[in-house]
Amino acid sequence: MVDLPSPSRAAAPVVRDSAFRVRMRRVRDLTAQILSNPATVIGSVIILAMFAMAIFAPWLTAPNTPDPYQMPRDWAATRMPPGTPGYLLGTTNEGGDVLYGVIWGARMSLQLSLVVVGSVLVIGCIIGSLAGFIGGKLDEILMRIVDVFLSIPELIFALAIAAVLGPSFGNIMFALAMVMWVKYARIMRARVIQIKNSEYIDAARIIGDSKLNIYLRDILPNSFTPVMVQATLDMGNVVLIAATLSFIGLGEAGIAEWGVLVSEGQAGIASGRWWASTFPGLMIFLWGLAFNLVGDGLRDALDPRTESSR
Amino acid sequence: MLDMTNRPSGLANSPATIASVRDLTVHFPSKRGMVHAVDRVSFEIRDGETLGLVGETGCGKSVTGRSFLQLLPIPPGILAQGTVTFHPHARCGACAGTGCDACNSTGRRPAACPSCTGAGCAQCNGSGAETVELLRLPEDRIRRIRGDRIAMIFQDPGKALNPTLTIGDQLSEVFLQHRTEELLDAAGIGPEDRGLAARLLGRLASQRNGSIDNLLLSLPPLRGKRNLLLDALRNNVAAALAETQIANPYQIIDRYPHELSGGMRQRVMIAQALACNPDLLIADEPTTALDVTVQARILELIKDLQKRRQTSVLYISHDLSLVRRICDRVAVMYAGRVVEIGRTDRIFRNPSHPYTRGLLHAVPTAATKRGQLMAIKGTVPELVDPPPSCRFVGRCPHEKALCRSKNPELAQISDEHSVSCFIHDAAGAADAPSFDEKTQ
Amino acid sequence: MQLRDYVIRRLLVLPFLIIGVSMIVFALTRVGGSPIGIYLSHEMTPAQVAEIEARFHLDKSLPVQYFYWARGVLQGDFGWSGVSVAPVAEVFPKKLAATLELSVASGIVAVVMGLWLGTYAGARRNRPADHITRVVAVTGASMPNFWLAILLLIIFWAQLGWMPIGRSTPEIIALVPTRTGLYTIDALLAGNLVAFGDALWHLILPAITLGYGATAIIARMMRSALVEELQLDYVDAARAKGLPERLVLKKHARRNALIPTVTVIGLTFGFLLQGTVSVEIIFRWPGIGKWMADSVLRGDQATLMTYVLFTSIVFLVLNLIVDVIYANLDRRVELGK
Amino acid sequence: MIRMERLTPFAHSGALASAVAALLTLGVAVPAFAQAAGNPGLLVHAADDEPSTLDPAQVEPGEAGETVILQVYERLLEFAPDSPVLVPGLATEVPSRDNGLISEDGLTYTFPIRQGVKFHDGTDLTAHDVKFSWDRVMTMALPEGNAGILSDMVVETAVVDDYTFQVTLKEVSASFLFRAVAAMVASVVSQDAVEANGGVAAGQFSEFMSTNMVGTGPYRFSAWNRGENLQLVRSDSYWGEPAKLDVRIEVGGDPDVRVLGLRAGEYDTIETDPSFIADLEGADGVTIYQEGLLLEPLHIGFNLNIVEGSLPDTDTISADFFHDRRIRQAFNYAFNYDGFINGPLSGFGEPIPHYIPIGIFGYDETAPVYQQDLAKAEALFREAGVWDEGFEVSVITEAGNLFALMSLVMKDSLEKLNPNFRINVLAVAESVFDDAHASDPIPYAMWAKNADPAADPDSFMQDYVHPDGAWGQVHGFRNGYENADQIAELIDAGAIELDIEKRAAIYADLQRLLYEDPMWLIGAQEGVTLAHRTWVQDFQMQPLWPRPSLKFALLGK
Repeated sequence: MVDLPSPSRAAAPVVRDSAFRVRMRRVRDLTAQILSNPATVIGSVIILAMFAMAIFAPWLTAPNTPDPYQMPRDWAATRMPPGTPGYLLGTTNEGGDVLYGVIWGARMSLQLSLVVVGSVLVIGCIIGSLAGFIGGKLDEILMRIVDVFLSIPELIFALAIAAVLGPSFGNIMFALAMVMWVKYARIMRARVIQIKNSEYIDAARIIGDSKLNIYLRDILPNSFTPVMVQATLDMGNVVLIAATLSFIGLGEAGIAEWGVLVSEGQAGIASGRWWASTFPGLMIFLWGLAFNLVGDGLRDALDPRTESSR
Repeated sequence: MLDMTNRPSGLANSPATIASVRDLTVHFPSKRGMVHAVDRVSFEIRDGETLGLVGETGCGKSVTGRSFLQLLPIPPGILAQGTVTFHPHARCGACAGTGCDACNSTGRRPAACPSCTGAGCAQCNGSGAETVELLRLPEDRIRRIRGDRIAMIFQDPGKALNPTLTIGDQLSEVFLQHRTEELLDAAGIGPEDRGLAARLLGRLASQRNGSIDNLLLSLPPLRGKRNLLLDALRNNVAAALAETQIANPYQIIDRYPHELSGGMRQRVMIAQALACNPDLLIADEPTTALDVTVQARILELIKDLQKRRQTSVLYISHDLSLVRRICDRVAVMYAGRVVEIGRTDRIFRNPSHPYTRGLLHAVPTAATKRGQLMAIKGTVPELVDPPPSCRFVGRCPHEKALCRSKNPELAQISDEHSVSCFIHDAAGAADAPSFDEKTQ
Repeated sequence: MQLRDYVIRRLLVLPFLIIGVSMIVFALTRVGGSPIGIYLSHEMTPAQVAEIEARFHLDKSLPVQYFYWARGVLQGDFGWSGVSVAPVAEVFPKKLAATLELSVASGIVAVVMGLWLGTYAGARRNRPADHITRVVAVTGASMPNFWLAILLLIIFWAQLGWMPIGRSTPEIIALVPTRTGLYTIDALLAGNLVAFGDALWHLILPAITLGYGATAIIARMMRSALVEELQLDYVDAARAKGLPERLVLKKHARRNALIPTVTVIGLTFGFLLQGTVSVEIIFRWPGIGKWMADSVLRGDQATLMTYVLFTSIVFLVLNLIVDVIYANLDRRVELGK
Repeated sequence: MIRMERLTPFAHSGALASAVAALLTLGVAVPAFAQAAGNPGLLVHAADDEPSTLDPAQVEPGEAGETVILQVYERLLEFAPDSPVLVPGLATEVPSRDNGLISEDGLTYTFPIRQGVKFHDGTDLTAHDVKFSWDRVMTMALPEGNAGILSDMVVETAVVDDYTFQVTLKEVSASFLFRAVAAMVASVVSQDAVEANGGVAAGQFSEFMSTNMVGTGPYRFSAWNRGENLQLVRSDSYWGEPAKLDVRIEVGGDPDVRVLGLRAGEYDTIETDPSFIADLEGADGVTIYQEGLLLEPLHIGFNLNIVEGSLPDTDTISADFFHDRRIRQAFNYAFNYDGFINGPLSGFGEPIPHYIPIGIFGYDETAPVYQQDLAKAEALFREAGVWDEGFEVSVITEAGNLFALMSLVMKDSLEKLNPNFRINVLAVAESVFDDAHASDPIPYAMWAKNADPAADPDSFMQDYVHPDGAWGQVHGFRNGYENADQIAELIDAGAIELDIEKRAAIYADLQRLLYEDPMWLIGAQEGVTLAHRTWVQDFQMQPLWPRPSLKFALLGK
């Protein structure tokens, strides 16, 4: 322990009126702290690039008609190596343009991770915070359900669900959401209970705030930190798990999704056709890496115990 | 003025100081610049005295205290300049450690300088006592001083004790590090022995034993000796605990820290610190984390042990009343600097730095009337690349332009009392501040 | 709460959790349709289909089917594996031994490497070694293991020809009597060093692939736990006692940093078990992971159910073990909270 | 030879590997390893699938078990190594009218049984075993097996004497010898072995027979490590030309792993799609065998028997969509045949007429074959009135194989033709597909797969064309054929016409009729392709043998 001088300790006491300002300042500090970590910056840059690629996909490559999420297949130009005119990154076994897959795959991955993480965030937070806040029987029942869900390994569970539903991109999203919400419910519940028992909630209670008010104004806004870190990490993880499911054979045939492309392209690696799965594989790796880097940075920044920025 | 009455015979010019800090400066890099956490701090600790180091959180007193044991957080910290010298003691030659007049019944006296064997030479500044530069001592040598010659008591015994080791395990380590030969002796192994048993037990007695050693030592031929050694160790630990008036020390040995009360834990810390009868004890806010009633008892204990052993103590605290009760002298630190130092009675009777005055006014006493407790206005300044000025600028009720442009040096204002303030040392400046004149 | 009481309470809850899991999985697999597909061929008449349906009680209601299944399980009958064309209970132990050997081997790789890397990096915080370790850790966490498996396979098997695939050389392992089902152990028991070397040689690549991700997780946890521990007072207190840095690290900081890491290690075994699915597919390791993948693709529900049930039980028991070890290591933990 | 040095790295893996290995094996194993290298007597074959059973009575046509059954059991008649010509097997002669072994009425077949043939358990083969084997299949009548092919035709089996076996048919059949006698289901098993191990029970599969084999073939079944390999060893008591190599069939690897393994020399022969074969061209020490065509046309079925509301929600077509001949024709004109053959099939395939594959009796090379003609397709779709509004339809197929690719080609073909056409390719798990494929009526409008191989045109006609045949009923061909009765009559006539020229003429007519009125979209007839190490000698393949179309006994090294 170093007794470093810290002027902020003597800052004006936090009062309710300035909650917004305090929060804004916290966000600002956090951003500054995150940006001071080169790994996090690299991660953020990759994420921005991926998002840009996803958003501007229709302008980067002409969308396939009628379905832009299908690989555009030129059956007369299968297995072209990278650098072939018109096919910068080569073509797949089916004559699909690998570059197209890489770009539109980013769009699919963005869609996948936003939909899955977004929905589990909402479901998990609602269930977890209610269980934690209300407690009692509801908590007991919900947590037993969560326990059961958590005792099935994540990938295996998702695999089973996706397998039962049949290979499609939507089913993979659904399976992932089914599996992942419990984690959020549990994290959220723990956090809510922790906050519920903190002094300032006691204070709010003594002041006579209504339960709903306490829940909405004091507990919820202050409980998101751990789930947000988890969500950031999971933005990467879902793409990884989805790719694994696709690899095992649950992907939708012919779509421009990285996992499917790796799965379909891996066969060619042995024959020297490394490009069809290398590029999409690299994208999966980068995507996961970026969110891991940022998630780690975020965790370090938010968790006062590991002040790794110093 | 140095007190020469305790001067041990045999040394040419025995110092009355056991350690002294000179111009200690420690910086910490931050995003906005260099934080001057400790800024040219100088003071000395006299043999056998208790020096109080007071100041508020973040003033650099802990960093200063830690510098004695090379426990400064470097990196990220940077030791910009300064020295910490230390004169270790050795067993008294006259009485072989049993205690005599020559060593003031402590059984120990300053160790002779190795280069002049006490005659006095350039190495020891003519003092004849061994002089060690603590800040630049190599790892293996500082290690032999830590816990043996200089020990430290930490602020929170709950944090400073390893939660997963028993009290006995943790206390044993001190003996294993510094009393290896005595332990081996108890097991019947002399310093000349070189056999397998001696080697294995030697490793055990200095914490260099591996799992194979443990296995071999648990087998019959070596087991007996090992047990003798472990028994001696256990007795040493229990004796150290008993010193701190812990009841049933043999039971405490097998307990884990969390099973003990805060006061008990601090007693364990003290026992650990005093186990090897150190010459200097750094007590870093040893009672802050404790209940008030326990505080008093721990304080008494430290005082008592200090009296009995004549150990010098650097007592770091933010609590002026505590310091007043226990210390012979007091150094007041503010924002990385010593602003006032002197005999306790003088400082408290005649606080001569505006900051010390402010502090004393901020302490409630029985005489303080309701509403009269004064707070010092403003906040501690940021110590990032500070300009040359008095650090109390901005909070000082008496500040003048001089204070903002120049750095006041610590200067003696009376016997055993030094202050760094232009009120006392204006050096002929025209606009010298004065206690009589309030600026705001 | 007493450790023993806690364990007993947890053990009492265990069956209910297992039943819960089995019901979820059972319901789930049946939602996707009848498992009959695996038993059908293209030329069957409706009467023949009905006959098969009756043979497997598939004409009954869902709860009744679950009852038949659960009764069978209690009697040691896990159903008929359509993929293996044999009773599940008969194939399972053999496949399990293969997976166990692989996951234990990769677990050893991961624990040894992870702890070492984590300690090394944590003790050298913010120095180059630390940064490199963090890169290894974060790539390990982001690298799809099927991807790594393919890359290793191409380099070390197809291109360099240094490493084999599969689990053993059949001609060599045939000489070793099966005792445990773990080829390395069996070979050692038989004193057949050639077979041992062969089994080990086959084990290396898949174990490394599988262990890499787990190594990353463990190293990351170990590093941050160690960094955290090293900031605590007791570390300085240990130094103040005069302990050499080596002992401060080994006896104090690392020991305590291991406590949270042990939790992660326990859960990592579950992670390894999951990872076996794709690694086994690629390295042709005849374990339950590959079996599971085949079953999923071919709709073999009996195998799927058994697998999910088994892994869930492993997960639950591992969690329990981890908690108990944790409580044993860290005396401060209050169980049941 | 088996490349042991590949499996055991010490021989040529370089110093590093050796050093590591030496450490690992404590320095003891190295010399032993070096000695163990090389195993010239073994053929390692990497198979696509693992058998689900080894029992001829239980095995499904085309299933991986047939690969093993072909090697270990024998049948009365066999196909020649490289053509669909029948040669004597356990029977010493191929029955014909000319040699008098087929009765005048064409109903009774007599098979003289080879003498001196021993089963692998040492017992002698007699006509009793043959009768037992045939009767066993028909008694068990396992739904997953192919018993119907015998029981549909056979009235009676009889042992005339120890070495003469006789079969009586229900009605005259031109294809009995090809379809039934040479089929895997008619393999001859040991009566003693079966009876000693559970015997025969109707409707019950035999546990013993599904995992054990006691046959008469050149190979003896030795071991089956599930998920890993099957091992066959040469039979030393074989009556014919003995096999040259022992065989290990590696199962369960991914296609790319097999390709890698072949390149690395770890495998001698591998089963692959044509799409992988192209990758192996030019590979060192690898020879690609590419002759002839598989007798299993790749086709997409049109369902004319759709139950209202049973289709996937996304489908917009009406239940009678495929009743319209013009739509079926339009699909046939729209399909990108060249793309499919040059892409997924890597050029190993041919477009063929409806519905007789090249190489089968009755194939007429002058018969019209569909070519992609987008103008005609558009015209026909316009005529049928679906062009402007468009439609959406799902095609179900197994994931990850040629059928899925064929479906994708169809999807692309139609969607390129008119963006209002949407084809959803449902590439599903094998069991899900099988489930759907085996339902009647099928809850999908289209599905993609291949035909079961057969050596006689009648098999194809009965199964895939006849309005009252297997698929004719399921798919409701009568709802679509312009003249269903005419087609039915022609097929029935062809089935019993023993005059070769007349029979050929019947099938030639049918091919023209079916071109006008197609019930399938035939993507292509897939080429026979197989890759093997160049050191494998005497390589021969047979388009009719079940995959891998290899008789290991013929191969040397």
